[in-house]
Amino acid sequence: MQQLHHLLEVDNLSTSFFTYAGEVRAVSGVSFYVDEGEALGIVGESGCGKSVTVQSVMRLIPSPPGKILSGQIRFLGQDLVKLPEKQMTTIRGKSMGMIFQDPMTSLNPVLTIGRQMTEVLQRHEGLGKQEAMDRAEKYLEMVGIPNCKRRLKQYPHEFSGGMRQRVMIAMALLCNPKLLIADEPTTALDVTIQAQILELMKDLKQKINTSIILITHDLGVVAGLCSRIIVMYGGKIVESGTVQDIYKSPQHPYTWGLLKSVPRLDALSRTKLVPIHGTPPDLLKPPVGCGFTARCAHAMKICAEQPPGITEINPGHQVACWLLHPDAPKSTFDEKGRVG
Amino acid sequence: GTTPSKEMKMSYAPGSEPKTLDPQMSNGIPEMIMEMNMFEGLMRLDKDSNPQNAIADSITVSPDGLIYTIKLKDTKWNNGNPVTADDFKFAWMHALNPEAAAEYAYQLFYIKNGEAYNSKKANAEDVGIKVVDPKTMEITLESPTPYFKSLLAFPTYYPVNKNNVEANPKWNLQPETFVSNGPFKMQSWSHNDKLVLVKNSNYWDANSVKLTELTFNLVSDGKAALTAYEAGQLDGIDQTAVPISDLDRLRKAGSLKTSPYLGTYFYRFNVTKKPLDNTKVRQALALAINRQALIDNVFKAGQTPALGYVPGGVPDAETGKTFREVGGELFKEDLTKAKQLLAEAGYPDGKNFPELSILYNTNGSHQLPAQAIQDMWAKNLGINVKLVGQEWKVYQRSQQDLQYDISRAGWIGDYIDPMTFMDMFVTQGGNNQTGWSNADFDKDIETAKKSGDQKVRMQAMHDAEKVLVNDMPIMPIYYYVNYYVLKDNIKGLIQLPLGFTDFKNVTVEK
Amino acid sequence: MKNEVILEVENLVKHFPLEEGIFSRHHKKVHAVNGISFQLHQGETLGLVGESGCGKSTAGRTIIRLYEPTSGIVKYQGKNILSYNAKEMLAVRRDIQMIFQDPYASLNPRMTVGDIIGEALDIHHLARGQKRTDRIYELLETVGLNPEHANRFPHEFSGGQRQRIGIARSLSVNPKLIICDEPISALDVSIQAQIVNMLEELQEKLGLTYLFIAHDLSMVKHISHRIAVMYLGRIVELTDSFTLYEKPLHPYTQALLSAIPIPDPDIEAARQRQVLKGNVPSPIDPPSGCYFRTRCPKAQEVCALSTPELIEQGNNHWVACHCI
Amino acid sequence: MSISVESFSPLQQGLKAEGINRPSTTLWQDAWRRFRKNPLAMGGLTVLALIILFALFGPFFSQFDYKTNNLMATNQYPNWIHPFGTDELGRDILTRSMFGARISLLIGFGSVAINLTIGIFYGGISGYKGSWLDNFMQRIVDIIFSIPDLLYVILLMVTFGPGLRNIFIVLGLVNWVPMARIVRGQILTLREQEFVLAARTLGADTKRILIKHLLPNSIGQIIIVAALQIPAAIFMEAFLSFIGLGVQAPMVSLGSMASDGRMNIPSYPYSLIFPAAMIALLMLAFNFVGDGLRDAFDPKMRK
Amino acid sequence: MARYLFGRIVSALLVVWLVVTLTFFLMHAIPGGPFSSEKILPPAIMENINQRYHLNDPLANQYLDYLKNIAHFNFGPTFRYEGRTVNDLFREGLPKTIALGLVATVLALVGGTMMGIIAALKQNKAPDYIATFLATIGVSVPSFVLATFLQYFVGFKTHWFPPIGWGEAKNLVLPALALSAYPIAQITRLTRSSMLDVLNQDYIRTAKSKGLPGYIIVLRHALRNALIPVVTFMGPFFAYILTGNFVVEYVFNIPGIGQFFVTSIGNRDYPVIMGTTILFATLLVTFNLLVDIAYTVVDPRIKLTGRKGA
Ligand SMILES: Nc1ncnc2c1ncn2[C@@H]1O[C@H](COP(=O)(O)OP(=O)(O)OP(=O)(O)O)[C@@H](O)[C@H]1O
Ligand SMILES: Nc1ncnc2c1ncn2[C@@H]1O[C@H](COP(=O)(O)OP(=O)(O)OP(=O)(O)O)[C@@H](O)[C@H]1O
Ligand SMILES: [Mg+2]
Ligand SMILES: [Mg+2]
Repeated sequence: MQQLHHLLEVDNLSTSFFTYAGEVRAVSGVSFYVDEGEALGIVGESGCGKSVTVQSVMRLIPSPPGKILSGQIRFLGQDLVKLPEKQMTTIRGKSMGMIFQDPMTSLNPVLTIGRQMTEVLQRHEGLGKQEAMDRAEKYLEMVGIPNCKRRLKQYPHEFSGGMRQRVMIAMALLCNPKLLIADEPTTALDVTIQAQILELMKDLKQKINTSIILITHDLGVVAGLCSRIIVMYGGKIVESGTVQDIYKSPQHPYTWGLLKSVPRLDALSRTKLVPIHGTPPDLLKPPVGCGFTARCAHAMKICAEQPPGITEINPGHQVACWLLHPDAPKSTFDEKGRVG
Repeated sequence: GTTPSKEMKMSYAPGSEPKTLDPQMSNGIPEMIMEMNMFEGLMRLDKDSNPQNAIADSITVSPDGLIYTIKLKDTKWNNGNPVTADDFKFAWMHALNPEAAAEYAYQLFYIKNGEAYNSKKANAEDVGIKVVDPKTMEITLESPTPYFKSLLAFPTYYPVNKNNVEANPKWNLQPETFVSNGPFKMQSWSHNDKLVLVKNSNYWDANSVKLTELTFNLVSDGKAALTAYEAGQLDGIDQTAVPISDLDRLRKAGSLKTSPYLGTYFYRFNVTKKPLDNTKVRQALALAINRQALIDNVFKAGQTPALGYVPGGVPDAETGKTFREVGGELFKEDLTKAKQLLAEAGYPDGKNFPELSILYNTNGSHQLPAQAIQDMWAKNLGINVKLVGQEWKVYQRSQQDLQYDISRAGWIGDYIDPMTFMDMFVTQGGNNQTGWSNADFDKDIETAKKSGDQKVRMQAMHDAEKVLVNDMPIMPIYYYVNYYVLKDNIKGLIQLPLGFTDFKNVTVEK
Repeated sequence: MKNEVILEVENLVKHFPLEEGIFSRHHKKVHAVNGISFQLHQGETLGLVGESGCGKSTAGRTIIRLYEPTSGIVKYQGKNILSYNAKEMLAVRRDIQMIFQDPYASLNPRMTVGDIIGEALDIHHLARGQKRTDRIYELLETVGLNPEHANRFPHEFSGGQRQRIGIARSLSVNPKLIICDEPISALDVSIQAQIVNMLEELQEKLGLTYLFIAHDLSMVKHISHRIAVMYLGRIVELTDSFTLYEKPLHPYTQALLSAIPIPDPDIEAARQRQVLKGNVPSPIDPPSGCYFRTRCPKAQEVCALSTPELIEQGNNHWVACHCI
Repeated sequence: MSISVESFSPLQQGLKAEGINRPSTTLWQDAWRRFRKNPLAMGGLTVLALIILFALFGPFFSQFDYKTNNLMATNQYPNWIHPFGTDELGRDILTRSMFGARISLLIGFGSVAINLTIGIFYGGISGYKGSWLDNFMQRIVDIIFSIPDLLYVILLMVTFGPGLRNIFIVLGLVNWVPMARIVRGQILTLREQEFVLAARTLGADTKRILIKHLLPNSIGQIIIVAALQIPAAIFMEAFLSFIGLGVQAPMVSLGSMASDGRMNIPSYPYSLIFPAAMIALLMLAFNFVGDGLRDAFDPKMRK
Repeated sequence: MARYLFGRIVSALLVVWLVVTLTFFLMHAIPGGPFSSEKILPPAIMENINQRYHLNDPLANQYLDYLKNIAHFNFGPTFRYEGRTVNDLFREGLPKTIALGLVATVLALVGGTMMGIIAALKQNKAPDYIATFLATIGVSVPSFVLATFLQYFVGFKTHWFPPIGWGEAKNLVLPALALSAYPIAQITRLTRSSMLDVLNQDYIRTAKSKGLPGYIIVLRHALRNALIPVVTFMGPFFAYILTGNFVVEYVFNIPGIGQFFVTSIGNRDYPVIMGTTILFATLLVTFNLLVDIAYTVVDPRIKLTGRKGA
């Protein structure tokens, strides 16, 4: 079963935004863990709460309007939810690094790359200016940026998108963090550049053995890098398990949808795609039962009435779906998935 | 010399930055106030405006009144040079020199060939100024001018130090080269800010001068000047700068002072325009306003209602009486008569009266009185007029071109004689600006100008004034008073009816 | 099953002048499209893929004369429409339509959905009054929307719904050819299939021809009969979709294919990825010769010297590469 | 807890026509909704409405008018009959403030109407036509922009002479430049928007595109700029009054009242304070409304 | 860069030339000449004056002469102040105007940005409300009213500062306050909103994720970006400081050149009108150029090559 001490353990996390229109329940009751040296993938469509989840972990939720309502985030033996901001700053950047989705806006346009990199080292490792520069140079080289000495003196706008994302990665890794969180690091990039970044991350993972949380909405991206996957929908986790579990025997209709609604490059014939109809639930007024009910081809009465409990199919493979209730009619990925 | 223990200083706001302090080139009241205290002419006006010998030691006038022989006292410029007849001639010829283009050159046109030289019709040698010896000069006039002695006190007639001016063409711009012969000399001049004068120990009458330092604060905004006065930054403000709205309060506080002033405030009618070409209309308008109410509520400085044209303060032929006292009131305010006149002119109760407009200049407080008069005409005669405010220069142009119906005006005397008011209304006179022309009036003025006999002159001018006021090309409103604020501990300040302020005899009490 | 050619593009070039100050004389240009040629057959779908900025949209827009081309010919039903005047063009506009990429920017936020769909009916005087309303309802139903929504404003709809409104708008004139400019790339994965399926159904039902522009090769492969791969304003490979996947000839196509992740851990683990170095060069001053040579693993000297022509390499498989 | 088997029967749900989550609102309603949530903006709007009512209808309830003198009641301190006091001609300052506000508002709205017209035309043509024409027109705008406007307002006012009509003209002539810039910028970005391209593929002509697509979408920005230009014009008229080039007496504007009142501050402070307070209130109101509009129309806020 | 500067200078000269031309003809279109006065001068004297100042020459000649003179930085004699030249007036007045402008600028920049930053950091808390309130007051009261209030209530009533005058440091306080109130307000508002904007940017989140303490994030990461819009405001700001001088110098009787502009129009002192207009236009054009250069310092993304952004 579970290890006793995970690197990161999130327990029943709920985060909401209190906006003019009302409370947006971006994340409700999410629990997961990350072990040392492991890569965890979080997938789900836009707005399902992936970013909010990891930003809660980093305590980067803009507040107001955001607020962590409940839950525990245990990291290196501390509960981050209760940690004062001051101590939190000693964890961020040092033990946890983060990469964001849009490399174009994530670097400060008016500071040189060198300055932005060295300030992390000066803050957390107390390095001198020159030492910090040397270290920054070393890391830039590691992420495959040529001419790093000169590059350190340049501003972000002098870099292409892919390069900036490399800089972001280098910057997040500078203090050898235990955990690297990558929030859709390749979404804004072209496929060829995405391939470069993914290769780099794979490479780094082997080299420096950090744990990684990789967020994406493209199931393909995580398949090669991660060992476990979490599927989120409407602010909740609907299914989690190893890559094999998720890709080979998915149990939740939403996961089926994700897999069936995109064509595979290696598909041998033109099979019709299976779309997921409708739109994701409005997190301002989350539905009572299962969030997916309205879009689910297998929806049952109970789905609209009560949220499903978690069923553990086999160790580590958990699903929140009424279909797995013993009384429910049996539907499986292959046969049902194909029907509209 | 004064001992430091008896230092007397004061500051005064005469108005804005002077255009120049070259006496021959200046033409505005503020600069003349400054010059009057730094220079001394042949004559100086005493507190009753009578000319007294100053640099002149004696003056003899030929029986025909045309030749003035003047002996000079032994006096010095503040640089130690003696003041000579040459200095006077040099200064006056400069004023008349067409190339210098002095605006007040006409003040010297009484001198023979002065006008001709200025308009390049005669040579410099022809001008009737002769230096007999360094201390004697002989002046020939064009025609007898009984008030010539008082003219000699006017700034245009001040001398300048010839040697100094020739050595420093820009002599009047900085204290180092500013050589003067009056009670005070220039100490420093910070433009638009302040002009500091100190006592001139080389002044011939230095013993009567008690003030050791006189600062002129050059403030263009009257509001600011008054605030500074009330905050104790200033000891006095000249009338051009005292805001009307504060008069009541200042009077109550006792700091407002008044003195006679040689000026009349009036409205011009454009007699070339219907219906103002009708004398009855003009009379009706003039009779239908309440001058006293205007003075009490709008002008506020205790001016006198003008029921004639020439203001008080100008002596008549009979000694001891003023021209105004002899002339008396020439019309009466009379509402019934005004209505009747208007009806006779074809506008009973103001019916069908075309909408005229009152033109005024926007700088200065002319808008309020215009509004009050507008309101009086509306209430009393049932006629509507509009107001047109124009920026100063535009307003002047409109007046000259007769591009107006009714226009606000004022006239300040240049010298102390009725003529300074009267001759402007001769046919085609440059300052007439009403389109009005009257042969009788012209003849009377002609008579007065030709004669050297005060009796004849005054009579002719009284006749002329009657013609003018009866015909009403202008509507007199009030005679000016000079009002200013001054701290009570300042004594001996002389406010002359021509608008000049003399600090020569000022003392400051502790 | 060779249908007749409906659209023929020959050597189409579009350069954008770079705006500079009034004092600089040398006007630089963006070489957005640099001489592309292809044919479209009645009823087929031609996919146009390539990385961002390679000129796909420009090509599409130039074809329907949203941009005036720098040079080249676009023949629609055999006639060069680039020489048409405004009036003649108006007729062509009924036959060639376009679907846009951004479902948020492509609908006028100040118009109701009904007016957006009905605009073409007004312009071409196709229907009025009740008929117009009926037609709008019909179109809404065709794209799976509720006719009652005709009076709503675009921002009330979700991305997928908006995209369908855009489709309804282009269908309103009964076009024969639709240029789809990345109609799905701004949508969520789960929504993309809705649109793709709908486009396929419409093609079947109405016999439409598509020029389908996208950067997602797997989706293009799914929907297209033939695929043209673009790189920096040029077509580098053009063939039918299965051949392209099975037997890519151009090194760029090969790299592109290998870069696409496949949602299967076993395949991913076994895959030997061929990662391209560096970035796409700037279209302002592209490299000489073959544009791809700066990133090409097989580049030779000749690649810098001359531009490779698009040459047929066996059955309808066109490639522009010196190294084959 | 046991669950009945019943519960596991399939849920009948229609999948054909899709629902909409969002409430039906036009963009205006949407902006208005956001505007209403902004207390400062609403406060500004209320004050503005009150001032407009005060200016338009106030005089009907006043027994005084703004120009009739009453020399029996000059310079009265505020009292029950004259809540704001009277001026040096005995006129009721409250009534004059109403008229003054009327004229000031007229100047604000009038001059903005003029610069709006010029600005939309100029900016519209420049932005839509583009290329050399745009370049040329922008050069002109740049040049006018780099001349301090106050300098030109003064020179032009002296040339044209004071008066309400000339104030309109001059302020309109000077202030159209920022408006034209905004309009051009809007048109320039909108012109490349996909919905405009879509209209062009459908065959819409220039006129239709301008009227149906470009202008309606620029309206928000135009309104925001106009809302901020109105108080600027009122301000500028006050400045002109200060240097004697404002409206012609007996007509009053708040600016001319304040400028006259300035002279009275030690003796009759109320004659400055009331009109100045009215101006300030008007400015505040317009500024809050303008800021509120900016937030309400701001595309960043919408999702 | 050099090429860009050259281009900018050429177009700046073009602007100045246009200003000269426009002002010249506009000014001559204004009715009334420099030497008309209430008392009409005899025609001969008028003639002398016109000759002395070349006022009777054809307008085109006057224009060309003028252009020639200003090419040598000679703005001619003033018509009003006998014997003095426009250059003299500038020499005396400009240092004072600049001193006042400088104090006001510093006040506005420092005060405005500080208030803006504090307001943004304490959004929707008391300091924010206070700063916003002050800022709104600043844009709501006409400068002549504010100057009068300051002069009367602060200068006169409290005797803290002299109501008028020049020369001592304390003389500068009230005028500088009156002059800078509006820009302080504008800069406060600008800084506040751009600071709020910047604080929501991704790179601020990045900085936080690096574990930097709050003050470094604000000072190093947010401030400089937040100041970019403030730099944009500098052009209009300088224009305001220049023209705002008219009022403030008048009310506080400061012997700078701001006063001259208004009075010279009244006096039809053509050379002074021209001189001040050209001076102001030149200063403004120069400031705008400097502002554009300042951009590149604040924002490395902007290169001085093309035109600045749309
Ligand atoms: N600052 C905020 N204020 C209000 N609501 C917010 C805020 N940030 C996020 N949300 C809401 O929280 C929900 C989850 O957002 P989140 O950013 O975690 O989605 P995501 O899964 O990361 O999506 P994407 O793939 O688009 O990045 C969304 O419904 C979003 O609207
Ligand atoms: N109107 C324009 N003016 C100037 N340059 C343009 C214009 N439109 C496009 N470009 C440039 O032309 C090149 C090709 O752009 P285009 O939009 O056609 O690419 P794309 O392949 O559609 O990219 P994407 O996948 O991002 O949509 C780009 O470098 C772009 O910057
Ligand atoms: Mg996200
Ligand atoms: Mg595109």
